[in-house]
Amino acid sequence: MNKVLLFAHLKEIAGKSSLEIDAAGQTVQSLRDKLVMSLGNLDGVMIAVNEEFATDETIIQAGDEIALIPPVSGG
Amino acid sequence: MNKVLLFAHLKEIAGKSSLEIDAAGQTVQSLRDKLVMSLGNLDGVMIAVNEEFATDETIIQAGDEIALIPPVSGG
Amino acid sequence: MNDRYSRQMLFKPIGSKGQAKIREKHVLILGVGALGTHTAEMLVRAGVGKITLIDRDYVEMSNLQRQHLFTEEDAQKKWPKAEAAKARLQKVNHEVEIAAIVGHADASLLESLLQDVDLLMDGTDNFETRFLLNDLAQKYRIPYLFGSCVGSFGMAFTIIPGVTPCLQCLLKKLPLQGQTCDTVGIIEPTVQMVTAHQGAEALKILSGNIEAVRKAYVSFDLWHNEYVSLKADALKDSQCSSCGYNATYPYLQEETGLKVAVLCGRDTVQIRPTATKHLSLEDLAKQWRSAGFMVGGNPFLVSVVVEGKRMVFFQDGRALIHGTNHVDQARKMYHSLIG
Amino acid sequence: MNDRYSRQMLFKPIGSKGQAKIREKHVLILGVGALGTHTAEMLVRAGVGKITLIDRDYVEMSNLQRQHLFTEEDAQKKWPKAEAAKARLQKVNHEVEIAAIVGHADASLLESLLQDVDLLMDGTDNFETRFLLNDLAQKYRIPYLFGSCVGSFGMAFTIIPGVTPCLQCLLKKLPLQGQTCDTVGIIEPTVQMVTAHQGAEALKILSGNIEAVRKAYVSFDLWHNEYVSLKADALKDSQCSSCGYNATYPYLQEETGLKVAVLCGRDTVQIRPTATKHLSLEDLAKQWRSAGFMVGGNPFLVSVVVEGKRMVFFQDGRALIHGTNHVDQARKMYHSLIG
Repeated sequence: MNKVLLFAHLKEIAGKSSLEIDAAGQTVQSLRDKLVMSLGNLDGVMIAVNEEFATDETIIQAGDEIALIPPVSGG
Repeated sequence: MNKVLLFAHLKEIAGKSSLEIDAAGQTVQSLRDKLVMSLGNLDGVMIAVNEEFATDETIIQAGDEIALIPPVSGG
Repeated sequence: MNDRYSRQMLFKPIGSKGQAKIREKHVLILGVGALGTHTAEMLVRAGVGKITLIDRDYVEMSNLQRQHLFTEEDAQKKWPKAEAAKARLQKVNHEVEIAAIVGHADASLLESLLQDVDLLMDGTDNFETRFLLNDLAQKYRIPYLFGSCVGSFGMAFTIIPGVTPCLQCLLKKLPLQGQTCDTVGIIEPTVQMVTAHQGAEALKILSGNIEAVRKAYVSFDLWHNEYVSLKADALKDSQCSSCGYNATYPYLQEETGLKVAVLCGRDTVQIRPTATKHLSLEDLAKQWRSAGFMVGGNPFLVSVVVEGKRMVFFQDGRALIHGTNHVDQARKMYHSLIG
Repeated sequence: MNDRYSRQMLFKPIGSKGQAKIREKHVLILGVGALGTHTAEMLVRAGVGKITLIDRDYVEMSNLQRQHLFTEEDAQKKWPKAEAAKARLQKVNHEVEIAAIVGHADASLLESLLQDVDLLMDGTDNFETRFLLNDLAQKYRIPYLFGSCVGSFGMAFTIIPGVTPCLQCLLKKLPLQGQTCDTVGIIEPTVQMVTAHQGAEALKILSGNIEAVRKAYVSFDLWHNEYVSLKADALKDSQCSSCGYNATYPYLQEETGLKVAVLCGRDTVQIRPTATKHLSLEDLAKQWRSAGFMVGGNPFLVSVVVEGKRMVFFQDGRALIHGTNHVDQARKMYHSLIG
């Protein structure tokens, strides 16, 4: 299984701070495509795997911790 | 082995940000007594094991990550 | 030893040598809102040589909750933010040279100012301007301290040209539909948390401690007690159009940036982003309703009324702002709603 | 909706209900230095009902580098910190009631003030006063937001009576020989980082979001890019003399706290801690030398000259401050050297 930490408005959409899903063997891109159904538009949302930003081609392993960081524009 | 993160002036005394030592099987108290030789007075320094503050009786396991947090008084 | 900086000079990594370096530096702060007022105050108290403050806006009552330096009187007088900040800062430290520019920061204005600038600080509220800053940082090889926040959530990243990935590497393209302080609010500690990171990085760079610079991207949520520090090296893209081998600095080209046009005789301003965007009108409508605005629309557009002005957004990012001929006001309303 | 707090009310967990609660609350800030000025400004901008500021000190030039609210004029006039802060804060928000107390905060003064206080904020520079605050928090069941910092290192912890461990549980006894801003310096972003945490916790508590309170002890180093969040539950001690079943609140007893005596005819003040301490004179001498002070001594005592005054420290924590009859000045010098 994989823990997916959600930040900013993604918490509200999901109604919780993190998700538990099984993404082992998938690329970051395919995870992104899959999460769009539950989390809505993920354009520009940065994805980190094990505290490191990952490219879309990165393959996720079992147990990897994932974080979704949406850019916010306030300042 | 155990990684020991050092904060505040302990970094300067040690000349680095962390130590690698083998403390498996020891209590926090005996680790404290041992580190006094290299780090000087550790009165009041709080010791955390795996991101949790530990009592002096806590027994350290191999691989546990330890942090030494000295109280500082500035404000 | 100058007593006023003594506590900063006692800090070993700075010392008297680092303080002398800080004293010679010029920092440009773009945007004098929440982030900009906090970082400006820190730098002026720290004794930097010169700061240039740029902001097109004036002080309003709703700013006071999170924007330091400003008082009720500034809001009553609708004083320009850059000037109000300067007036306060000179009372705090007359030794620092402060230039205040009240106006819209476009590529040509910024390029004319960068000659002797040592550091770019992000105090802006929209990604159009951040991508512009990012390109300038790369073209002129100036470190750029990115920061942003809404609600209790914020982020900070230090961009060193030639060393770290740039904003374009991280985000690939201009994000639209970011949450803004005008739609989901903000608490002041979030601002402080971002500027604590930006400020420490600024002191490292200005005092010549470049090796101490943070390599990781910081993201936190103060309300939910979360803090992550994320390595970003893997995203550095040698083909990046802003920082790659064949960089073209796309946001410095005349044709990029928001296109703003006053529609004659209609009391309306039209705004469109250069690159076509795909807004989710449904998500926008939901967000704005939840922020208490009047929202209407159909599958092709969404309309929203804010402060008596009606705005219509299309899926491609284009917007019509009705009831005004003022380009700056229209631009401000656009950014306040979709970032 | 009051426009001035609109962005804070748009933040969902606060909303208009939370804002109304904040508006009714009274916060006591002990110490109006670096931490105290930052948290006071946040609370006043946030629209808290009332704050009480207590500080015995006046503004000096060396404060301006990190203590917000103060100007060069305040330092030139040697204005009391509590009054200088109040004057500035009232210009920022006249709606907030601000009480300024210029004086030494001992147990009896503090107990007389606590009737309607909802929150205690730590802005002090020494652990004597922190342990006093900690006992008061427990006795009167008032949340207490601990914070401290030096250099680029800082920490914050939220103490909720009956729920979390207290300061005594964490530290067991009064630490002596802490590093201070006068010996190892401080940079302003460190202050902001502590007050960002204290401030967010304050807003949670004041707005009735107690369940959002941070349970972990935060410790960070901004220069070394470190941040740890440490669970503290294991240290809650049911036998604790401050928060246990048979609490005696030791720091509220007359006989605790620093003993200060003017030695007649000798132009000297003697200070001694109640509980005997075991100072490492060698470590102290090393630290002070490295801070640039003139240091002498022998195996039984160490002497140091700061600002023309000679101080002698003994191993048990006792000190003689020569060249003054002023109790407050002596106390300040004592804390500035050993915390």
